[in-house]
Amino acid sequence: MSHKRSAVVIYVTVYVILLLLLALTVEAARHDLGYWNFAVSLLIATVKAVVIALFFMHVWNSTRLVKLVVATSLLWMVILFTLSLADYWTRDWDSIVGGSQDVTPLDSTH
Amino acid sequence: MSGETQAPALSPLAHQFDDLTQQNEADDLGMWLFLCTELMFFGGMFLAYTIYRTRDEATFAAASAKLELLWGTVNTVVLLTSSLTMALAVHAAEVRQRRKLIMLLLGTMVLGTAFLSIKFMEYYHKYVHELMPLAGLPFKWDGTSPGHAEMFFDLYFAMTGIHALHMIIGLGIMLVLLVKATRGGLLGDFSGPVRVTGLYWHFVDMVWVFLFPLLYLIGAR
Amino acid sequence: MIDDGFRLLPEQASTHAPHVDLLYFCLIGLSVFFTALISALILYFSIKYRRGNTKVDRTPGSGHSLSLEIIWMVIPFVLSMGIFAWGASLYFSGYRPPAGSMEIRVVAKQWMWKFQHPNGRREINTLHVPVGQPVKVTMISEDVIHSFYVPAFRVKRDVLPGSYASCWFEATRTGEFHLFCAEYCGTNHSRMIGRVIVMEPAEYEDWLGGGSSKEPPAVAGERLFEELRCVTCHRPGGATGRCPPMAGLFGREVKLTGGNTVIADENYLRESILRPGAKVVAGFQPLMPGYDGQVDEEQLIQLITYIKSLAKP
Amino acid sequence: MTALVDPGSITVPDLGPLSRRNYLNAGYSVRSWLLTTDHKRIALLYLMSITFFFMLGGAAATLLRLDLMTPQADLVQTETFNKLFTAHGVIMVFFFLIPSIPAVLGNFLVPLMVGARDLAFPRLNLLSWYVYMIGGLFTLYALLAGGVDTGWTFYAPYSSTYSNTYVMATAVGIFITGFSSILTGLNFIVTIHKMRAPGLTWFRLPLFIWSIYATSIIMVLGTPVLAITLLLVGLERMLGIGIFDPRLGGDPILFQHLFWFYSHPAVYIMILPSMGVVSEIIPCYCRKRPFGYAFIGFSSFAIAVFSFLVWGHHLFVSGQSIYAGMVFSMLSYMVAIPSAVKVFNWTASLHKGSISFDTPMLYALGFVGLFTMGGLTGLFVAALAVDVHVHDTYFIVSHFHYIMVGGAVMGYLGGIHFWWPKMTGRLYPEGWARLSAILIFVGFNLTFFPQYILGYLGMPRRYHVYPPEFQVLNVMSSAGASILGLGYFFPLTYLIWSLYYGKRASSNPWRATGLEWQTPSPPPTENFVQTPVVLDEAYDYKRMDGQLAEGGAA
Repeated sequence: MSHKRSAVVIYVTVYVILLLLLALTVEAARHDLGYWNFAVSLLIATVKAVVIALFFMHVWNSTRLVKLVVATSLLWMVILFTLSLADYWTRDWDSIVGGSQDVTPLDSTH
Repeated sequence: MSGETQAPALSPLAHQFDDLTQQNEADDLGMWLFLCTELMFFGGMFLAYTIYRTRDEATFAAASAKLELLWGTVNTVVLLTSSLTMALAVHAAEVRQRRKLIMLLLGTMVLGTAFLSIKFMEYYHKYVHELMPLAGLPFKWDGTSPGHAEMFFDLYFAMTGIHALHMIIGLGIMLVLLVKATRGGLLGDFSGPVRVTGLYWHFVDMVWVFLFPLLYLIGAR
Repeated sequence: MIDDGFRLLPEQASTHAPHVDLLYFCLIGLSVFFTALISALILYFSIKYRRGNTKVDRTPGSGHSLSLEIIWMVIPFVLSMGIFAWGASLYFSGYRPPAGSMEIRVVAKQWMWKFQHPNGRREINTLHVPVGQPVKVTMISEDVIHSFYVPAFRVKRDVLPGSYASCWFEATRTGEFHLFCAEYCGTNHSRMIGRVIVMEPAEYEDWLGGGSSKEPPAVAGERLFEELRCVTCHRPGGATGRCPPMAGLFGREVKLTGGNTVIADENYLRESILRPGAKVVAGFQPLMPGYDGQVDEEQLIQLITYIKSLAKP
Repeated sequence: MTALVDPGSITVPDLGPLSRRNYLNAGYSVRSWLLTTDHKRIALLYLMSITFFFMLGGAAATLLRLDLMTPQADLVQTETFNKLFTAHGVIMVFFFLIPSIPAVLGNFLVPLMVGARDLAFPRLNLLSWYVYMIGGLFTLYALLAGGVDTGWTFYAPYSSTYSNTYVMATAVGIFITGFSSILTGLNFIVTIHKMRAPGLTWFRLPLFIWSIYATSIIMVLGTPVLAITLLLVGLERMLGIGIFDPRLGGDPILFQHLFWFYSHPAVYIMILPSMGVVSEIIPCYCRKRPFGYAFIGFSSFAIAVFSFLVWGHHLFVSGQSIYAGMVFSMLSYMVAIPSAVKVFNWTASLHKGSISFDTPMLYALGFVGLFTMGGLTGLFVAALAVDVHVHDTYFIVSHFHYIMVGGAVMGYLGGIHFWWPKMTGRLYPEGWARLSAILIFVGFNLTFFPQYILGYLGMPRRYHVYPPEFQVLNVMSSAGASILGLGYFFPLTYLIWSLYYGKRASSNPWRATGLEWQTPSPPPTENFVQTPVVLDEAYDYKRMDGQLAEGGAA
């Protein structure tokens, strides 16, 4: 019986935590934190996802194999993102190196 | 996978397995592997989003501000709640509480339907405000870079649309589960299908947890 | 005429070609060595240890050998890193035009190549270039992806719609060479071919002078600049205060609203003409209307060439 | 009585293999085949389907090679030519090569080799065959309705905006078939993890299982990315969602990234299972344990992982950042190392063996040679500056045919011959089989070696008309293709013949180790009468031959 009770308690606690995190992320997004806005919202989303995975999806007490599967899929996402963005984020380098050697900052506000 | 554990006979154990532990672990592993593929599937779209957003963050923020944050937040609450009811439904199935299982499955389905209804209402609003750049519909953008704003809405509809499609599939599976549950199935050792459907449902919830800040919150300030 | 005799190696007609070929020959040497090694071992073992041969020692060894495994991991690794470095350095120089390159503009479309020379002379599917002069081709497509490929120069670059791509070559001998479209682009992909005619510089100058009426792209760009009323805000003499100055802009680093910086290269200018709101220079309002759909690729090239010409002191 | 199956116990004579109950005579109705959940029957369903698609793709290739005998366009219209090479690519890649070894031999052998009664999810397995067939029907519809002309690579924006052929139907077909691949891979991974017989530890597994496991990883993690890519192309075509078309604000290179994120590893979906087959065949015909078992096994994993790090080498001339190009080039060389490890280990396995040259061994040795050549030319195309020259030329065509046909198909045919007695209970005619193995090897080299030269000379791929100086090499290639076609025709004929007239096979005609040989040929529906228990490492040929000798002496 205690197992049954505790499972329900955990689920409800997790749910409350998720709602609090949601409130937090909406509140944070309404303030201008510059670049931090994005970092904060992504961090909170990650925390929410981790909580869902660990408790609603029982990764917390799964076999090692399931944990390995989760880790592998995350690693593959990292591969997809890192190597694709390695292209996108270095495309401009071409015009720096290849364009001309006399790159000088232009004071745009004269 | 969810159907695999439904042996035709009275035994919960399918013929290819030796015992229930093996069967349950196989079911869970199978579902997790399927979720891996789902993750990579959404990963492609998240990558496209990242690339186009870093190209023009300001326009993406401005376009995001056109989404209805209130409804987005309500929908997040709805979906998180449905995850709770789903988790409780799995628990009810495992401890053989048939009435509870039926009620919680129904509750999850109601919440899922509510989410979709709100989503489609939002779509309709976008259509009315000419912010639905699909199939040649008019797209009106008074700010700068209409092209990049259009890309935001393209991604918005593609990502939320495919997410909604996953929810519809989930609701369909739950309908099957509901029928089985009303006939007295899915309890105790037979609860495998509820468990793996739960995994799927939580995953769909998790995708939304990321879609919400990426689509709704970047223009909130 | 293009030499159409049977051969096993393509002609070498650019400064880049012998370098690529040398790497190619080394790779062939390496491949032949390893293929021969594996084949010889297989043959030797097959004969020596054939089932019928009972006179051979078959006392089994341990069945594994860490040192052997390490050897045949390390040797390929070292060799391949060498090839990588060699190939990469050639690639790098192959795509970075030297200073003082002559610039030829290319617009590709299904299924033809359109070229424009610095003095404005145009041609289709035939490209005349002088020998001994680095030539940079800057290319854009009007529709799908094409690929500019001159086998004799060992040079290839995909021609994309929506952004400029470039490559360069310096021809080392006169003659005619194939130009192919290498990226599948629809029905007549295999007919999207042409010739590169390499001429003596003097001949090339003569050729440039011939032909029908022409207008250098920079001049045409200046005319367009006035026709499209760009000039009302972007006065060539200096800034009006409503917009950033054009003079000396090209190749510089520009600060944008939002804090990012960008190099004012051809793709940036192109985007700023078509969709000016995309990257607004810091300190200015996004006032300019977009010209998407109002100028075609060739006019865009002319406008950009004109703006480029303003960069020179 | 323990359920122990001793590797040496197969000397017990087999009395009338087909007279007893087995998976083939368990039912004769159409229903018993179409609704079967028996992995062995599903394997045969796949075998028939992929053979059909192979003949279809082969027919397209025949027409292409015939047309390319002359520089002009004389046999077919250019539109037709473009549709033919697209059909050839789409069918061969998605409907033959990717399902070939995994869905046929993998389906048949994985449960047998791990000592299980079936795969973990038998109904899912049947579903994946139906999914495959539905995808195939969509693609067939597209071909019959008028064809598709984008090439199997579907590069945007040509596929998403410009082509006015049946792109949607084909993309839907491939999208659906992708699920079949995902479900098969998932099924294998779960089976290999959860269904191994008692005592069958990872390091006692046959190397075929290691390679199928590595293949399954790619199927599960790669295929969904292709699915989303094709879905986005479809959305762009139907709804004007402009993710890839620059006119709609998209980036065509993003398509290439996403496409090759799957399609480069997909090459290893084709070649890894073949490597597994070869790792089974070589020990059997050398009568010894393969050299460096663990290195062959782990190199499969290494290939699976590295295969996901190298896709950008398809984009060296595409406008990808040249710095990213360098990263991808360096990573591409990483794949060379586990591939080299495999080749060296196979070669070393011959050392001190007792080698016989039966048909499967001929295919295996042919595989090693052709894979070596295909792999070494991989060094050419991974070298940035050389790739700039040979990219999108016949050099590439030749390179990947050496891997996919010289490698994957040789392995597939070797495997089909090796396990044919197990699958059907019949032996194939050895003389004919050896002849066709040699014909295929010779025909293959004649077809594709000239294409390396053509490619370096600069002949672009997907060219219908070409300059006259390329004709000699093209004629050589077409001549070789006719020998190759003949080589493929023979097995098709004599294997069907052997079903009716072939000699009955014993449970272990090659005296091979491995659990699949410990059960009758063809196996009973439940695979093993008693669940086997494994006490030893795989490939214990010494012990098996020793016991055979004792048995013979007694």
